[in-house]
Amino acid sequence: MSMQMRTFILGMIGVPALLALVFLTVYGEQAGAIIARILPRVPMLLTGSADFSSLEGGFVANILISLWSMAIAIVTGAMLGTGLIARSAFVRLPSSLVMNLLRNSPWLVVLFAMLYLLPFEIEIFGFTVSLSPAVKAVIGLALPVTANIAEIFRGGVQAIPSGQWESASSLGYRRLQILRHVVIPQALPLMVPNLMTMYSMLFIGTSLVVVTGANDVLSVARTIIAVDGDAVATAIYIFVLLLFFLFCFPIAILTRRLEHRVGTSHP
Amino acid sequence: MTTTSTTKPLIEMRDVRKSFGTYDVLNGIALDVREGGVVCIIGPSGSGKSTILRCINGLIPVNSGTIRVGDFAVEAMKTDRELIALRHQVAMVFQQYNLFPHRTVMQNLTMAPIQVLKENPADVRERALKLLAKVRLTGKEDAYPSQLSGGQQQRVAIARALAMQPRVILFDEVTAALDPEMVSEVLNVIRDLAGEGMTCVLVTHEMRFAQEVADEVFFTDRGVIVERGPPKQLFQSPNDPRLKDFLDKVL
Amino acid sequence: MTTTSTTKPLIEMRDVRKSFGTYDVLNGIALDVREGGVVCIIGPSGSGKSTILRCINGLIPVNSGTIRVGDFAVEAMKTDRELIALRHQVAMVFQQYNLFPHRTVMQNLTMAPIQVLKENPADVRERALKLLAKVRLTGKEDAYPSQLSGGQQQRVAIARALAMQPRVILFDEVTAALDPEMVSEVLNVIRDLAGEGMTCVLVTHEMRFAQEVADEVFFTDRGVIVERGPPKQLFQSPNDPRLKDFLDKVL
Amino acid sequence: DQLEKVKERGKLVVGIKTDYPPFGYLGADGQVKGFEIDIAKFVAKELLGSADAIELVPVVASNRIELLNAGRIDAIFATLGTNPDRAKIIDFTHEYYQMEGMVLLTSKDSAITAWEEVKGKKLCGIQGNLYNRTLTEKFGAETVLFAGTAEMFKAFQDNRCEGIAFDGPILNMKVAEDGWKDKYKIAVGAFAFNPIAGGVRKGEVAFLEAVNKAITDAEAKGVLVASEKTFNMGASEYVAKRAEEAKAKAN
Amino acid sequence: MNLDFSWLADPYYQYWLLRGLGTTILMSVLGLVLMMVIGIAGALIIHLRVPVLATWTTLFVEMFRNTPPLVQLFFLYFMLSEMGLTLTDPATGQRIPIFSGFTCAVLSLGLYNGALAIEIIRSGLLAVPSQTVEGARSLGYSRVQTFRYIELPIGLRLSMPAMTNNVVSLIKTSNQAALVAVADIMYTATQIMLENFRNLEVMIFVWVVYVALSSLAVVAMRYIDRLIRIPGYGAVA
Ligand SMILES: Nc1ncnc2c1ncn2[C@@H]1O[C@H](COP(=O)(O)OP(=O)(O)OP(=O)(O)O)[C@@H](O)[C@H]1O
Ligand SMILES: Nc1ncnc2c1ncn2[C@@H]1O[C@H](COP(=O)(O)OP(=O)(O)OP(=O)(O)O)[C@@H](O)[C@H]1O
Ligand SMILES: [Mg+2]
Ligand SMILES: [Mg+2]
Repeated sequence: MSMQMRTFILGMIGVPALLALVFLTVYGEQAGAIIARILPRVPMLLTGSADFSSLEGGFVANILISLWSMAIAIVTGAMLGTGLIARSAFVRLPSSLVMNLLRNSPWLVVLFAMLYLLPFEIEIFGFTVSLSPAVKAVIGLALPVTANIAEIFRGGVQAIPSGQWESASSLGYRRLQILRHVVIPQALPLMVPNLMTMYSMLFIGTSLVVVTGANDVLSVARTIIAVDGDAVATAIYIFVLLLFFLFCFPIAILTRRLEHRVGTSHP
Repeated sequence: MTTTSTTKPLIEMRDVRKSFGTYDVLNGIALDVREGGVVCIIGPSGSGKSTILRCINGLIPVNSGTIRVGDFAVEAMKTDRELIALRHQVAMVFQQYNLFPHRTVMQNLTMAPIQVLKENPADVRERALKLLAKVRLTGKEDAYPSQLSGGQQQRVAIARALAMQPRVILFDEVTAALDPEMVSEVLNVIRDLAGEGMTCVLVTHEMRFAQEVADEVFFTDRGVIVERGPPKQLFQSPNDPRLKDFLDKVL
Repeated sequence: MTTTSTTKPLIEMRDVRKSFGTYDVLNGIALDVREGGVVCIIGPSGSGKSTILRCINGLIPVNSGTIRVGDFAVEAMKTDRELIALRHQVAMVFQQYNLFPHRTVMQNLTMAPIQVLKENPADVRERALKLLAKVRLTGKEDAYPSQLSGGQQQRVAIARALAMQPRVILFDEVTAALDPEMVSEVLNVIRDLAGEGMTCVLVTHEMRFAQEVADEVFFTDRGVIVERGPPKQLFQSPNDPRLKDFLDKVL
Repeated sequence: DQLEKVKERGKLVVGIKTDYPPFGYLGADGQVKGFEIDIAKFVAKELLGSADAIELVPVVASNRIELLNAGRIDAIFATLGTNPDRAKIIDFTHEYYQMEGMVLLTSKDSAITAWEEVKGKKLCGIQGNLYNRTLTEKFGAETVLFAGTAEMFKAFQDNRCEGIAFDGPILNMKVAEDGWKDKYKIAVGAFAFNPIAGGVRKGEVAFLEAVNKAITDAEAKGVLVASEKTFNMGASEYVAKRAEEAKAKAN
Repeated sequence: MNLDFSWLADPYYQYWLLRGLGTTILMSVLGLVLMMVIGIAGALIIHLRVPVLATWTTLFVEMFRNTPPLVQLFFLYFMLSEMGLTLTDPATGQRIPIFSGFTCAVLSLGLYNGALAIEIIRSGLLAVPSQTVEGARSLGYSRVQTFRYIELPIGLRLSMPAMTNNVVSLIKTSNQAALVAVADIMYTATQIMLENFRNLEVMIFVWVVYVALSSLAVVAMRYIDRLIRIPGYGAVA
């Protein structure tokens, strides 16, 4: 059995067991009653609706927001990253400035800023697009992640030995052609684990979108605690921890497997 | 200085100087290679041998002097388009092979002609197969570089350079990274090429090989060509004390 | 088989077998080296030469067979403490030098004697200075490995091994990664050591050097020692066809 | 303008609280209810003819003004206290409730009887309450402020602070709960009253007028008095008085 | 858009902001110390495969790095007392939670970023060339000695770039502490914002503060990196 497989099984059993232990320590004999109380709230936490009727809130919202942010950030990050390795200082320096500013901004602050800076709706080509809190959350998270992805992109490209650039130039390739045909295909496998780690961090960061008024799992959890009383608070937080863990941990393991695979060469 | 050939040389370097920052690497290099000629450059490590080849290929710009390859004035080239035309004529093979690890042997050979020279893929493939036969690697078309031995990889690199149908090939210590047993495989391929009349410029530490195939040998030290001549003469009766010293150590 | 020495050998391997997973690397190696002897191991790449040295030094455990070094039964060693005692007697020098990049030359030499053997720092320093003089690197005490040429680094590595005051030194292709000019610097140091009576086991591709310094040469192929004997005999009248083939390619 | 837009849309979008019983909270059945929800629904009925022509958007203190000004919501009914600073940014509707701005909840055995005695004591509260500054500046208390009421109550129960200084209605309701009744008391009454009003975007005169008319109607029809009863808020003089006045005006 | 920063002139706000800044810095520094201690100890335990402890450390790492630090913080702040971790307040004689909001914030930063640090240091250790390790072993270094003298010093240097990111991440994450009433700069800003509604201006101010703090940290890390850099070794950065 591989090292990662062992860790995977250990984590998938051990961490939920640990959380269960905490749950039992806190509630003791009332554990059963508490479970009965929060069970009806589970659909709410997962989907934001009491009966799974819509899929716009709760944990589903965290997933959707993270996927959209990631999709946007990969595109913008690759563009910014190309700027970071540009030969011309006129492109490189501003890119690097933007990258550093975005990377050093706390996500919470960027999310707040989105809330205040972005209008509620914008007109593009005559269409009115409404910027719901979820959309603002997507943009707010995509911004700092863009900076991180740009760095990953730059790192990946620079990890390719200079001999590849040299030999491709001596075969007559131009700079962008080298990037496209020679360097990026090789850098991509190196970048994938980092991108996945980034996605994991982004997903964990979706717990902050509560500030934009998006109806994510943590907002729902706090509402429920306010209504149902703080007796259920521990149980709800444990449940939220478990949700995040069950989503992020398999990604982390997969990432590590890929990292090991990247160590070996093609094919 | 004397030139061994009487026709107009294919490659001609005159008073070429190059520095990296404050460090002078080439201090006035003069060198010529006739069409079909085979010349070797020898010299201690750091004396500028690789830099000479890089300059001929336009990979690095020079500070002063002229470099002519065929009708190209390399030192004056600025745009990508000019350089690509040059590199169509001047191929280079590196010590570390620098094959594209994410592509098969066949793709390594065909990529540049198709993507850079926009040649017809079918023609390129056909030519590539012939070249693989020439470097004795028929059957390895679909292997990846990592699945080949060092000697095999270096032969693929030579075939890749040939696939561009160049007039000159520059070899930079192509056997230095190889296990001793594999060296001869690669040298055999170069020997064949030289025999067929391909213009070759070799940087090498294989003195016996240089003696056997080269028309002329150049000895560089600290960025200048200290001595030049036919290999026999250079190796058996060196004039310059530095060359004597170098040959003592290496032979 | 014959042994060139009549005294009890310092190193003795008997029927040593080793596999990595299902791949058998050593298939019954027998080898002996007398105190003060200099033996060379030659053979094609992948034939198990490095593995033999690693086994002698206890860096990897063997599957079966016995390895004796002095009074140590290496194959039976388990604990770190036993292995450390062994490595005090058997030093090893690697192809890639393996110096500690974060320490100066002087620290590279003194670290192990002070930290492992708990010797007096002042004594160790003094010894280290002598050793640096011996490998002709006086004045480089405060340089970092990356600031030295390959040949210099390799000589530091040899000095570092000597600083442990071992009875045997194992050299694993110590010149393979070096530029040709630097090879002789390193070989000179080894030649001196051999001349002073240090027991040396060398894996090398430098046949001429092997011929010059070795008492005995072992030829390995596919995990067995195919032929052994004094260098003259082995090189000039090889019996085994595989050895003949190998010598054809290399010499 | 805004009024026409709402009518055209056929739906009133209102920002309400969902974690603030009795004003707006999530019931056990998953439905949002509360004093302000009743007002919002009544306004929808007046404007659009149906109490269901409404979209309730959960807001928190920190984002409600932004959502309003960004156009996400048409009006705020979310325990919005009037004050001159805020009036520069939005327009307030008629006031419909008088919030006891800050009462002090402590354990039964606490000796505190007046605001002047909280000097140097830790008091839990909510970030952004207008009177927090008075507490520290004037009475010298040390505030421990949370983002939500749940955290505030929990921290107090854990004895992280000696009392809770917060809006009257919510504390009155809390102290009547089982588990709180026998342990805690309202130790000090309000030092200020804060009128609560709805909020709309600045300059939407027609819309503001329509909403104001609806609020007055609601008061006249006794909706608010009934609502106070439904949500156990205790019958306040203020709401009763406003109802009387509205009725008088209507007649 | 006309920005109004006149609120910055309010001496009361100035006092708050300065105090908040002090709290943020202190919290970050203590968090960093804890993070490094956890990172090195954890990496040592996992790298040397210490029996039993290694398993627990792995669980710890996986749990903390795969869940939101915000929820972890809530958990530490509110739930530890539920689990019976309380002490008696000498002043009032009441049972109070053992950790104050500030302590919880420092702990949560140390734990979350420490879990990340373990991973970072571990990959730094794995990046130490196996030949260098072999060189040490052949000189008679024991496993622990090899770790102490060779792998850790080189591995830590190799992990500097990733560690710089982690340090910046810690500083940025510290603003979550406001949610458990730690009066850091974010907390102060929230209060100011809700009083004067100058949301954008206050946000800009806070943003500048964090960018300045992060940049300072990056510069400091670069400086340390330069101090301990192995001359000419690898294009690490
Ligand atoms: N891009 C560069 N920047 C700075 N210095 C360089 C650069 N390229 C080469 N040099 C320096 O120029 C000198 C000559 O380099 P060059 O590679 O031409 O030597 P060489 O004769 O090929 O040596 P070798 O036999 O080791 O390959 C060396 O000292 C090298 O360090
Ligand atoms: N740790 C290992 N795991 C698996 N296979 C190994 C390992 N170490 C060595 N081998 C394999 O064992 C064989 C012999 O290796 P060894 O390094 O001893 O050969 P060698 O004779 O020293 O070759 P070279 O001249 O290339 O150094 C090789 O095929 C190698 O791939
Ligand atoms: Mg060179
Ligand atoms: Mg070997």
